[in-house]
Amino acid sequence: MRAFGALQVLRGVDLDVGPGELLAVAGPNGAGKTTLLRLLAGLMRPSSGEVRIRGQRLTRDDPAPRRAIGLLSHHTFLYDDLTAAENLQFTARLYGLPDAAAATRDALEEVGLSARANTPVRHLSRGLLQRAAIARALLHQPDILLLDEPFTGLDAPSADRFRSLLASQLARGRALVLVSHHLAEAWELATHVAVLTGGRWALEGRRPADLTAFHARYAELVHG
Amino acid sequence: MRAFGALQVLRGVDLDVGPGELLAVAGPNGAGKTTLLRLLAGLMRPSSGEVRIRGQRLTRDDPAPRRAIGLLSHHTFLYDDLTAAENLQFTARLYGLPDAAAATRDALEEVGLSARANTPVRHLSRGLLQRAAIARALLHQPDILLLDEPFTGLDAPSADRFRSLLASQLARGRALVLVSHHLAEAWELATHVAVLTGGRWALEGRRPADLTAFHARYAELVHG
Amino acid sequence: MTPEILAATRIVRRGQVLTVLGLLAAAAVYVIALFYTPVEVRQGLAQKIFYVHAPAAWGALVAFAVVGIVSILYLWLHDERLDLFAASSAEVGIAFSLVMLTTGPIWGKTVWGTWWTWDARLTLTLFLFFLFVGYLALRAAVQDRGERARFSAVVGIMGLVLVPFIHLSVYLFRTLHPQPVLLKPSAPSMPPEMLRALLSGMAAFTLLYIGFVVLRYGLARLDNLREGAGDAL
Amino acid sequence: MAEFLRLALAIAGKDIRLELRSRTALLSAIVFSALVLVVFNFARDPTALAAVDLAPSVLWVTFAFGAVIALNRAFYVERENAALDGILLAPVPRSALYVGKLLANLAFVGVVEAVALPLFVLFFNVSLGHALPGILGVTALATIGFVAVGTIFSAMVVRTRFAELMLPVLLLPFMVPPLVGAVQVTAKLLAGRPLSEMVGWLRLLTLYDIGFVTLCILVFPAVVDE
Amino acid sequence: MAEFLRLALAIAGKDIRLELRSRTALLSAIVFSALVLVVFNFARDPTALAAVDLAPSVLWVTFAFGAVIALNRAFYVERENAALDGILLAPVPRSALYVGKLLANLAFVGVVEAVALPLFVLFFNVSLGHALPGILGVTALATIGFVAVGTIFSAMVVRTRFAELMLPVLLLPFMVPPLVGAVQVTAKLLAGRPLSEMVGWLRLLTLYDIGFVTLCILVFPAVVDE
Ligand code: HEM
Ligand SMILES: Nc1ncnc2c1ncn2[C@@H]1O[C@H](COP(=O)(O)OP(=O)(O)OP(=O)(O)O)[C@@H](O)[C@H]1O
Ligand SMILES: Nc1ncnc2c1ncn2[C@@H]1O[C@H](COP(=O)(O)OP(=O)(O)OP(=O)(O)O)[C@@H](O)[C@H]1O
Ligand SMILES: [Mg+2]
Ligand SMILES: [Mg+2]
Repeated sequence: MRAFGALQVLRGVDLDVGPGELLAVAGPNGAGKTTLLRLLAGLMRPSSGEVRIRGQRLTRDDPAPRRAIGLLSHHTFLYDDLTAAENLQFTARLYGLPDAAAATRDALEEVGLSARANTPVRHLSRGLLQRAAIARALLHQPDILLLDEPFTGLDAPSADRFRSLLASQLARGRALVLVSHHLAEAWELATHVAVLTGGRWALEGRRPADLTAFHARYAELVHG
Repeated sequence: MRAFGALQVLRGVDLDVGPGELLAVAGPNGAGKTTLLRLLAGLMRPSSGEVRIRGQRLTRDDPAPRRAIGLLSHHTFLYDDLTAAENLQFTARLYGLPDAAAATRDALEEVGLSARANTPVRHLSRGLLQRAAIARALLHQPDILLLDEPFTGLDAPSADRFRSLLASQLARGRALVLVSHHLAEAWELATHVAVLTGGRWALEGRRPADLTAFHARYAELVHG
Repeated sequence: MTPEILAATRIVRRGQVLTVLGLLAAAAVYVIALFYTPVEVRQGLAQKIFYVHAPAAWGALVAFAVVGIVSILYLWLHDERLDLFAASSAEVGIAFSLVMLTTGPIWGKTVWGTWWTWDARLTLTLFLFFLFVGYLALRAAVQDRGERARFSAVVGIMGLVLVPFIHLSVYLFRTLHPQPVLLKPSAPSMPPEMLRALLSGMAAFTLLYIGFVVLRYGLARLDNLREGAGDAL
Repeated sequence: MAEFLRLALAIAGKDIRLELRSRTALLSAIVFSALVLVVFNFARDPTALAAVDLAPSVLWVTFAFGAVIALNRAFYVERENAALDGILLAPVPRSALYVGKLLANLAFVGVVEAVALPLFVLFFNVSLGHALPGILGVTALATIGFVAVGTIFSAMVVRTRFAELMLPVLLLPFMVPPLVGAVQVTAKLLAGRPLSEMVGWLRLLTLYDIGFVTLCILVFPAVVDE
Repeated sequence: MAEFLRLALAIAGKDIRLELRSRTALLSAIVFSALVLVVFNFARDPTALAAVDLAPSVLWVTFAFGAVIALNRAFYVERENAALDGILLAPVPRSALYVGKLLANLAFVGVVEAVALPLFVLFFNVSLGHALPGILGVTALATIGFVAVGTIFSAMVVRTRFAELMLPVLLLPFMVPPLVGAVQVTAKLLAGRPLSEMVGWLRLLTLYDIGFVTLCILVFPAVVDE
């Protein structure tokens, strides 16, 4: 449960995601999806309830479990005046990666940003910025990936590239939570789907085979 | 034509959009779409070439023609510490609208944000923020609307509401330029389509009937 | 009328009772002070202000100490009520320091012939006063409740640690050069009636302090609950 | 013209709402000035310096401090979410934008000054008496000039491409005259000197204000527009 | 421990690089310090005041206010794109974050002081000579103290409305002990007094540094973490 002052945003939302699973979360604006991800990432403390990673509780005092988490948020977490490469190198240091330079190079390669590695991110276009943000989130190879509308601003080919990236993450047994308004974008990859409305699960379970049927179901759930 | 330092972003891009027309622009990340809109809006001056509104040149010195332009950009242009209503009222004053309060109320109503009118925008969710930005761009009833990925973060129902809003704008003889990576989002409304790659028109003209055929064409043009 | 609101209103009522008692006590003490204590030889009637001044100063110092201690508790327990309590104590402390900072100079003008001297104790209170005005200013400038609580707790604790340093520096600063010829606040042995009056004055102000804080705390609780009701809509 | 003023006021109003809305703005201003003055009082070694000799410079350093702090943030608020683009997009003459910002900064600095002056009298027990009107006058003159330049300065600092050139530093010399003039005049006023001794400075301050406000209005578009 | 230091340095390094890219905070701080010195220089009526008596106070007022301005911006860079969340998300002990910020701020304030000191010598033609090492020493001691406190406050202040006045309001009371100490020691150094007269102050300064750096490290998590 999580409240902002008196405004209760999440109520009795339980979820658990196992290795190799992708939980796709949909829901209307203001439903609490981003808040949920921030809670899972440990950026907020739940007003009540807790978050566990491999049974280990996420607390303020012990930084170790945070290494397992990667968050792609509405914000890029990038410094506008640093280049994409500099931003990633800084992140690599934060996570104490052995070879920052190599990790940076690979990550930029994976999202197809190598050509712009040395542009200050202030001068990157939105889609390129989003790619840099993705690279930052994946840089430390987290076991748990929390993705908040990750396809925002990506053009078709980079969206495809990103999907195959996610597939490889799942293959490697990573646990993914993906928030999106267009479930189609990740439908094939999803193992589970959930719908959040007014801070509650309206629906949660394994992914049904048929997307259009699900859309209909979603519409009636959310818009009555 | 527009260059950033040595980097030429737009080359010989001509377009003109008449009243009641919607030009949908697609193109890969970094193609120059946003730059193009900023040029049209007069936020940047072209390194060479010019922008005319009803034959009147857009210059720094004469503020009048700017009244005709509305821009929905990647940035919201909103002050985080002011509420949605306060932000719109300020905008209304900037455009010298006779009745700021009424204009604000209507605009918030149109995008379905009335309920959150008095929340500081810092506390709005992304989709709600996008709605506020839309309200701001439409507030002064501009004749020319420049929309940069306007559907970003909107949930299905508000996307529909926004589409009907655009339809009514077209009906009122407004000229629209809409940039998007998902042309499907506005295909029905578009009268013209254009594809920008590497700062050049790869394709420009009236909207073909068939979207899927266009997608194929687009793919070969851009990635082919 | 949720149970919380009822509880809060009950607290407010208790606060009101205590405050009234405190005021009565203070008044009584002052009557005694005026009529049943000897007129001080050097200062004449001016010295009577002392029975307000010293207790007020005492109350202020207690209040600020409480803020610091409660702040520590807050960072430990993260209970919003502790935060509200600290805030209430700070406000009352400021009220008392204002009394002290006005009665003090008035007295000073009569006995020292100057409104102000950079004496250690005076300066110390002055800075404490500013510090806690800053504390309240910060509270007003932060919107998010949790954040407000955490920030002001930090300031409260740091203030507690600052006091000895300011005292020490002001002390060192003063001992640089001959003390001002005027005499500084320091209790000369006083006749038993005076002492009794002073002590009962302190007792009265302590009671008053408790009354004020409880009252203010209850009101703060109510505000919070109302504000809450506001957002929820 | 009315239109122009309306726009300037709208922008100033927005800034003031953003900055001064917090209920305790005035309170903070009081504490701020008081503390600055007290710090001076401590910084000075009482054996060596009488308060009065320091008075004018202390007063003006306090004012300047308040001003610089205000200016620091003047254009920063326009940066988040590219709000400045939002204004540039609107049919607002750049000069109106500048004047609006100038007014907001003057309001801010004015509050600090209004608060600092009485406290200054209290702490440094200088008796203004007859000097008061003069001091108010010179304060207004100097503040306008100083803040006018400072407003441009802050705009440049925020537009990073200007910060990259060390242009703002070149502005430094321009900020000196109003301050120095103000200090000189204040000192003479406190010393109860005849007006004749100050006219030179006063004339300078006036010319400076007229000159720089105009100049700033003219160059401002070049600072904010691409 | 090595790990801890590595992280702190990574953060400090990042801040310094950013500041070098767009030197907004530093610039206004330096400009202001220069202004203060100029004002005092012109304001000083040579017949009334010997430069030497004025020198220590002026020097430290300049340092202190320059520092406040530099610190005002310390955490703004972490705000754009929620970069701070990015750091909090990483397995970085909050104390390392604090120390990193502290180091960066010390660097900035150090630069301001490094610029102000020569100007000061120039304007007040005091000959530091043998006093120089001592002055550098006491400067370091005092600066660490108030920058340590200023760092934690600047982290709070970015999250508040009306931030620019809030920092000095909170920070100035905490600046008093180090400031008074520094002024006194500087005065004695310039007067060539024996060390014995300063030990009291030096002890105070050292205690203050140790006390507050420790305390800040302890309470900092409460500032950044929910
Ligand atoms: C920590 C704050 C303060 C405390 C605890 C305090 C306490 C006292 C006490 C106990 C006395 C009585 C001692 C005596 O009879 O001489 C006293 C006297 C006095 N206080 Fe304060 N005081 C404080 C602050 C102030 C302030 C801020 C002023 C303002 C100028 C002030 C002005 C005086 C004066 C003028 C006297 C009379 C001195 C005399 O007896 O000659 N005090 N104070
Ligand atoms: N810091 C905050 N303070 C107060 N309310 C907040 C805060 N952050 C979010 N909210 C509110 O909490 C609710 C949920 O926000 P959240 O961002 O989780 O929605 P969301 O599901 O991500 O919506 P969207 O699809 O638009 O991103 C919204 O009503 C929002 O206004
Ligand atoms: N201020 C700037 N300085 C330098 N280069 C810039 C600047 N703004 C944009 N660019 C570059 O110009 C190119 C076009 O940018 P633009 O934002 O127009 O692309 P876009 O078509 O909008 O891409 P996207 O689909 O990702 O939004 C990009 O390579 C970008 O890096
Ligand atoms: Mg969201
Ligand atoms: Mg774009």
